[in-house]
Amino acid sequence: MKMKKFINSPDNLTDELLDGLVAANRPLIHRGEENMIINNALESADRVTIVTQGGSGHEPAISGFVGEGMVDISVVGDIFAAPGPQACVDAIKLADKGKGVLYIVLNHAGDMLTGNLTMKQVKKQGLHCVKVVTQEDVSNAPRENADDRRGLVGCIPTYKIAGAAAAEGKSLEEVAAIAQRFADNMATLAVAVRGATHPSTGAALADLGEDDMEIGMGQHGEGGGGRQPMKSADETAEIMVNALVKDIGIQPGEKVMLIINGSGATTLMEQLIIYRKCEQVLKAQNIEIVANYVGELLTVQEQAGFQMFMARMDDELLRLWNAPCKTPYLTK
Amino acid sequence: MKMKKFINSPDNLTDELLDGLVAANRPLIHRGEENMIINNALESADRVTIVTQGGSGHEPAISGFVGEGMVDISVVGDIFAAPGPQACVDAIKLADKGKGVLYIVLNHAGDMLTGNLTMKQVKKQGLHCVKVVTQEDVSNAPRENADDRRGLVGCIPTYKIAGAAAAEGKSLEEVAAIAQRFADNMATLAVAVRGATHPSTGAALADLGEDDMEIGMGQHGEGGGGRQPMKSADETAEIMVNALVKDIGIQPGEKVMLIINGSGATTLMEQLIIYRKCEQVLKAQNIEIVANYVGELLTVQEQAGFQMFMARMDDELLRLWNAPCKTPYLTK
Amino acid sequence: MTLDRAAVAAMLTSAATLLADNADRLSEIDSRFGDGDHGITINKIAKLLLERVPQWGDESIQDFLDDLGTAIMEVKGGSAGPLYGTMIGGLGVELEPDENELDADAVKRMFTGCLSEMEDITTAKVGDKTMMDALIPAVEAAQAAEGSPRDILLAAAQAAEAGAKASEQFVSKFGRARSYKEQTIGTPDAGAVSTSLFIRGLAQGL
Amino acid sequence: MTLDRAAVAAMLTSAATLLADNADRLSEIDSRFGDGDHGITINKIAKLLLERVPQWGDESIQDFLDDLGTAIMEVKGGSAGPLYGTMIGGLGVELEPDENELDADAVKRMFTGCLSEMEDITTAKVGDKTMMDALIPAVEAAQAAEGSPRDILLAAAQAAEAGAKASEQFVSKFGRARSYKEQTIGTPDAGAVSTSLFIRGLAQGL
Ligand SMILES: Nc1ncnc2c1ncn2[C@@H]1O[C@H](COP(=O)(O)OP(=O)(O)O)[C@@H](O)[C@H]1O
Ligand SMILES: Nc1ncnc2c1ncn2[C@@H]1O[C@H](COP(=O)(O)OP(=O)(O)O)[C@@H](O)[C@H]1O
Ligand SMILES: [Mg+2]
Ligand SMILES: [Mg+2]
Ligand SMILES: [Mg+2]
Ligand SMILES: [Mg+2]
Repeated sequence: MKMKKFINSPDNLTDELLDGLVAANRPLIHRGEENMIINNALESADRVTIVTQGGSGHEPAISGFVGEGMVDISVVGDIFAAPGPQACVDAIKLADKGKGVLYIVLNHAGDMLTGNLTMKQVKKQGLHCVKVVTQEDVSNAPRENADDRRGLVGCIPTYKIAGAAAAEGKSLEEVAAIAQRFADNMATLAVAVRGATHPSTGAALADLGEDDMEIGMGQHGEGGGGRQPMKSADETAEIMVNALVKDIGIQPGEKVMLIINGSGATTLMEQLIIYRKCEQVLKAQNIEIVANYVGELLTVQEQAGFQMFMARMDDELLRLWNAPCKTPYLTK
Repeated sequence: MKMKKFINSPDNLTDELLDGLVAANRPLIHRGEENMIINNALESADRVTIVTQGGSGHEPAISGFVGEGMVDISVVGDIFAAPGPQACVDAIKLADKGKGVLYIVLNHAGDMLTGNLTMKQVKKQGLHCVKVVTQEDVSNAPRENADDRRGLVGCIPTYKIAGAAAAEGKSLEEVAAIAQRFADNMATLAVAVRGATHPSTGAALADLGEDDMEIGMGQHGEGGGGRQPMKSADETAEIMVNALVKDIGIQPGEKVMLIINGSGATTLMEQLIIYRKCEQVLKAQNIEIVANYVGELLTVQEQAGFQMFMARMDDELLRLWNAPCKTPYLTK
Repeated sequence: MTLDRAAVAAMLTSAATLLADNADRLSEIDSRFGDGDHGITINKIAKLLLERVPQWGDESIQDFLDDLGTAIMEVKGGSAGPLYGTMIGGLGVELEPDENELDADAVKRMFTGCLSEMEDITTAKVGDKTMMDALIPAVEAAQAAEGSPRDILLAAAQAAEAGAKASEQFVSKFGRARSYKEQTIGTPDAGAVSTSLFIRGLAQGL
Repeated sequence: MTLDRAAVAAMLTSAATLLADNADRLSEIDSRFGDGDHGITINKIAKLLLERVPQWGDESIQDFLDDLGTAIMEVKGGSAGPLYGTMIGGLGVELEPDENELDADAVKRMFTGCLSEMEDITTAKVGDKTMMDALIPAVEAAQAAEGSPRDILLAAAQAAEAGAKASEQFVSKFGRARSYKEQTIGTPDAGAVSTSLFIRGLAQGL
C-alpha cells in the first residue's frame, strides 16, 4: 500500500513537526538547540526537573507532554531514532536548577546506548542526575529479565507522576524513588492489526495480512510472537487485561491505573469498547480502576492496534496522577 | 480491504462505546435513557443548559465533550445516524433547569429532520429552547446557501463557547446569540486521502485510489468534488487556509481560531506540520491565530485526512474559548 | 366500501411485508451514491410495523397511526426513521379523531395529511431526487382519482411508481448523494423507490 | 613502519568509502529483521568522516579520534551513531595523548581501547548477533597477530569478516531483530557486516 501522508521533505519531518508543536503551544513550550522541546516555565523552576529523550514519529509522545507538571525538556531524535548523548548531556545541564535532574529513558536499543553514554558524561562532569528506565512490555520477556522489556506507553504516566512529585518540592532522590516505584509496578501489552509506513523511508513497519492480529507487537512493528487470527474486542480485552494482572501480580482488593493507548488508526470507539470490557473483567476480580486514560498518547504513525497499560496504584501515586498539569496533550 | 476492528456485535457498537465512555469518566458523566450522555453536574445546574444530538462513530465527538463548561446532554443516534426526535424532546425537558436550553444541531440530512421534528414538539409543548444549527463546510455550497453547508468539526468549539457563556450566567437569548455569532463566522474544509469502513456494515465509506486526495470530503465520505493528485503538506495547507480566509472574509489585522482536526488515521505529526504552515501563511497576511487545537476532535473512523477549521475571533469569544471546562476529551 | 381498522391493519401489514422483501434492493440503490443503509432502516421500520399492527387494540385509526409514527421516528438508522414516522403519522392527521370507517374522501385526506406533515419537515420538491418524487405525484393522483378507496390507492401507487422511475433522471439535491451531482443521473432515489413500494403495499393489502 | 596522522587519515577515508559503497546492502540486510535503516545511518557516518578527515589540523591522533567519536554519536538515525561514535572514539583512548607515530603495539592498543569503550555501553557478546560478533574476534586477532601495523590490521579485518559471516548462524539477542528469534538464522547481522567493512577499509587504507 502506498504511503499517503501530508509531508514535505522526508528529511525535515522532525524539524517541521516540532515547529508545528511549538507554534500551536507558544504559551507552554519553546524549541531549544539540538531538537530540544523546553517547558517555558523551566527558567524560573526551583525544583527537581525532568528530562527525557526519544525518537519522533510517536506523536503526541514524547514532546507533547512537555510543560508544567510533566516533562521539562524532551530531547528529540529523528523518526523512531534516539538523539545523541551530547544533546542529552546539554539538556541535563540546562535543566538543572540546583535541585538535580531526573532523566527518564525508554528501554529501546538506541535509547539505551544514548542513555548509557549520557550517564558516562554526566558522572564525568559531576552533574546531579538520576536515570530511571521504563521497561514494561510484558510480551518480550518475563518480569525477571527486565532489561529485555521494551519501554512502551508507560513512560507517559511516569512523566506525570514524576513531574507532580517534583512540583511538590520533593528531592531528586525522592522523585526518583517514586518514579521507580511506579515503573516497577507497571506493565504494558501491545496489539497490532495493521502496520504503518515509516514516514521518511516509506517502508512498511509490519505486515499482518488480512486476518491476523499480533499481541505483543512492539512500538515500531518489532513483533512479539503472539500472531493469531483477529479476535473480538471482548476476547482481546480479556486476554490482555488478564496477562497484565498476572504479570504485575495484582491481587483482589488492589487498585490500578488502566490506560488504553491507541496506536494510530484504531478508533476511539474501539478503545472505549475495550476499556468497558476491561473494567468488567477487573470488577469481577475485585480490582478497582482508580485512574485511567483512553486515547492516543504514544502512537506508531497510522498503525492500527493499541497498547493496554496497567499499574498498581497507592494513595501517593494516585494523588500525583491527579495533580494539575498543563502540557499540549495532557491537562489536568 | 477487510475491516479489522475491535468490535463485538455490530448491533451493540453504540451501546458498548457509550458504556466505555461512561466507565472511563464516571466522575464527569452518566448515561440516561435512549442513549443520552449526561453531565453529572446538570442536576444542580442553575443556568442555561446545552443539548446536542448526533450519530456515533465520530469519537471523541460528540459525547466526549459532555461535562462542565460544554455540553449538558448529548443524544446519540446509531453509527453515523441521528437519534429520533422523541429522545431529543425528552433531553431538552430533562436539561431545562428553568433558564432554558440551547439545542445545537449539525446540518446533516438526518439531524436536520430530527431537529425540525424536535422543535415542532418543543413549540407545541411550550418549552423554552432555542435551536442553533452549525453549517460551515465551505466545499459544499457558497456562503449564501448556508442551508446546503454541512456541519463538520465546528460544532465542538461552538459547544465550548456556548457552554462557557451559559456558565457565566447569561440568558438563553444571550447564549444563543453568542453561539450564532461564532457559527456565522466560521468555516471548515475537509480533506481525505484514504477512506474508512463503516463499523457495522463493513462498507467502504470512500475510495480514493492510491494517488488521490479529495478536498471537500464531508464527514462520512460524502465527497465534495475536489479530487486531485496528492499534494505536499505545505501545498495542501496553503490551498485550504486561503480558502477559509476567503470564505469568511478575514481581513489583515483580524484574529482567528484555527483547528486542525484529524479524521482518524492521519498522524498528529502530519497535523502539526500542516498547522505550522498555516501559521506561516496567516502571519504573512497579518492574521493572528489567538486560539487553536491540533488533534482529533471529530473523527470518521479510521479515515485518513483532516478538517481545517477557522473562525473569526473577538475578545468575548476568546475569553469564552479559554474559560475552564472539564469533559472527557477537552479540559481547560 | 369503507375501510375499517382491520382493513387499515391489513394495508399496513402488506406494505411492511413488501418493504421487507425489497430491503436488500433498497440498500443496494442507496449504496451507489448514499451510504447503503436505506434497506436496513426500512427493514427495522417494517419489523416495527409487523410487531405493532397485530397489537392494535381499540385506539382510533388516527391515534394508532400517530403512535406508530412516533415510534417509527425513533427507529435508529438515519433519515428514513423521521421521514417514515412523519409520513405514517401524517396519514392520520386529517382524519377525524374517531373516524374509523374510511370512505373515498377519507382516503384522499390520508394522502393530503401525509403530504402536509412531510412539507413541515422538508423543503424537497419533485425533481430533488428524494422520497418526495414518489409521494407528491401519489398524493396528486389520489386527489384526482374517482371511485372506491381501492381505486384511489391504486391510482396513488401507480403514480408513485412512475415518480420513482422518473427520479432516475433527476440530479440529487438532498442528503449525501447531492455531492455526486450529475453522476446520480440513471440511478433512482432509494427513498423514492421505497415510498412507491410502501404505497403499492398499502393498495395490495386491500 | 609506523603510522602517522596522514596514514590514519588515509585509513579512515578508505573505511568511510567502503562503508558508503555498501550502504544499500547494509540497509537491505537490516530490513530483513530490523528497520532497514542501518545503511542510511552508516552513510551519514561515512559522509561525516569524509568531511572531517580532510580538515584534520594539528590535533593529536587521540584528540582527533575523540572529537570524531563525539560528532558521530550525534548522527541521528538510531543505534549506529552511538555505537560507531564509541568505536571510533575508542580507537584513541589507549594511545598516549601525544602519540602520533603508531607502531604495531599502538595499533593493538587501538583495538583494545575500542573494545573496552564498547563494553562500557553494551553487554553484547559474540553470538548475540550484533557488531560485537565482528569486533571481538577482530580485537582478539589483532592481539595475536605479529608483524607490522599492516599485518595486524589485515589479521583483524579477516577475523571481523569471519565473525560477520558466523553471525548468520546466531539467534538475535539485541535490538528489534530479537523478537524474531530462530527466524533470524541464515541472515547476518547488519552491524557485524558494517563493522567488518569498517575494519577492512582501515586495512585497505594503508
Ligand atoms: N430532506 C429530505 N427530504 C426528503 N427526503 C429525504 C431527505 N433526506 C433524505 N431523504 C430521503 O431519504 C433517503 C435516504 O434514507 P436513508 O438511507 O434511510 O437515510 P440516510 O440518508 O440517513 O442514510 C433518500 O434516498 C431520500 O429519499
Ligand atoms: N546493544 C547493542 N550492542 C551492540 N550492537 C548493537 C546493539 N544494538 C544494536 N546493535 C547493532 O546495531 C545494528 C543496527 O543498527 P541501526 O540499524 O543503525 O540502528 P537501529 O537498530 O536503531 O535501527 C544491529 O545490527 C547491531 O549490530
Ligand atoms: Mg442511507
Ligand atoms: Mg445512513
Ligand atoms: Mg536499523
Ligand atoms: Mg533505526
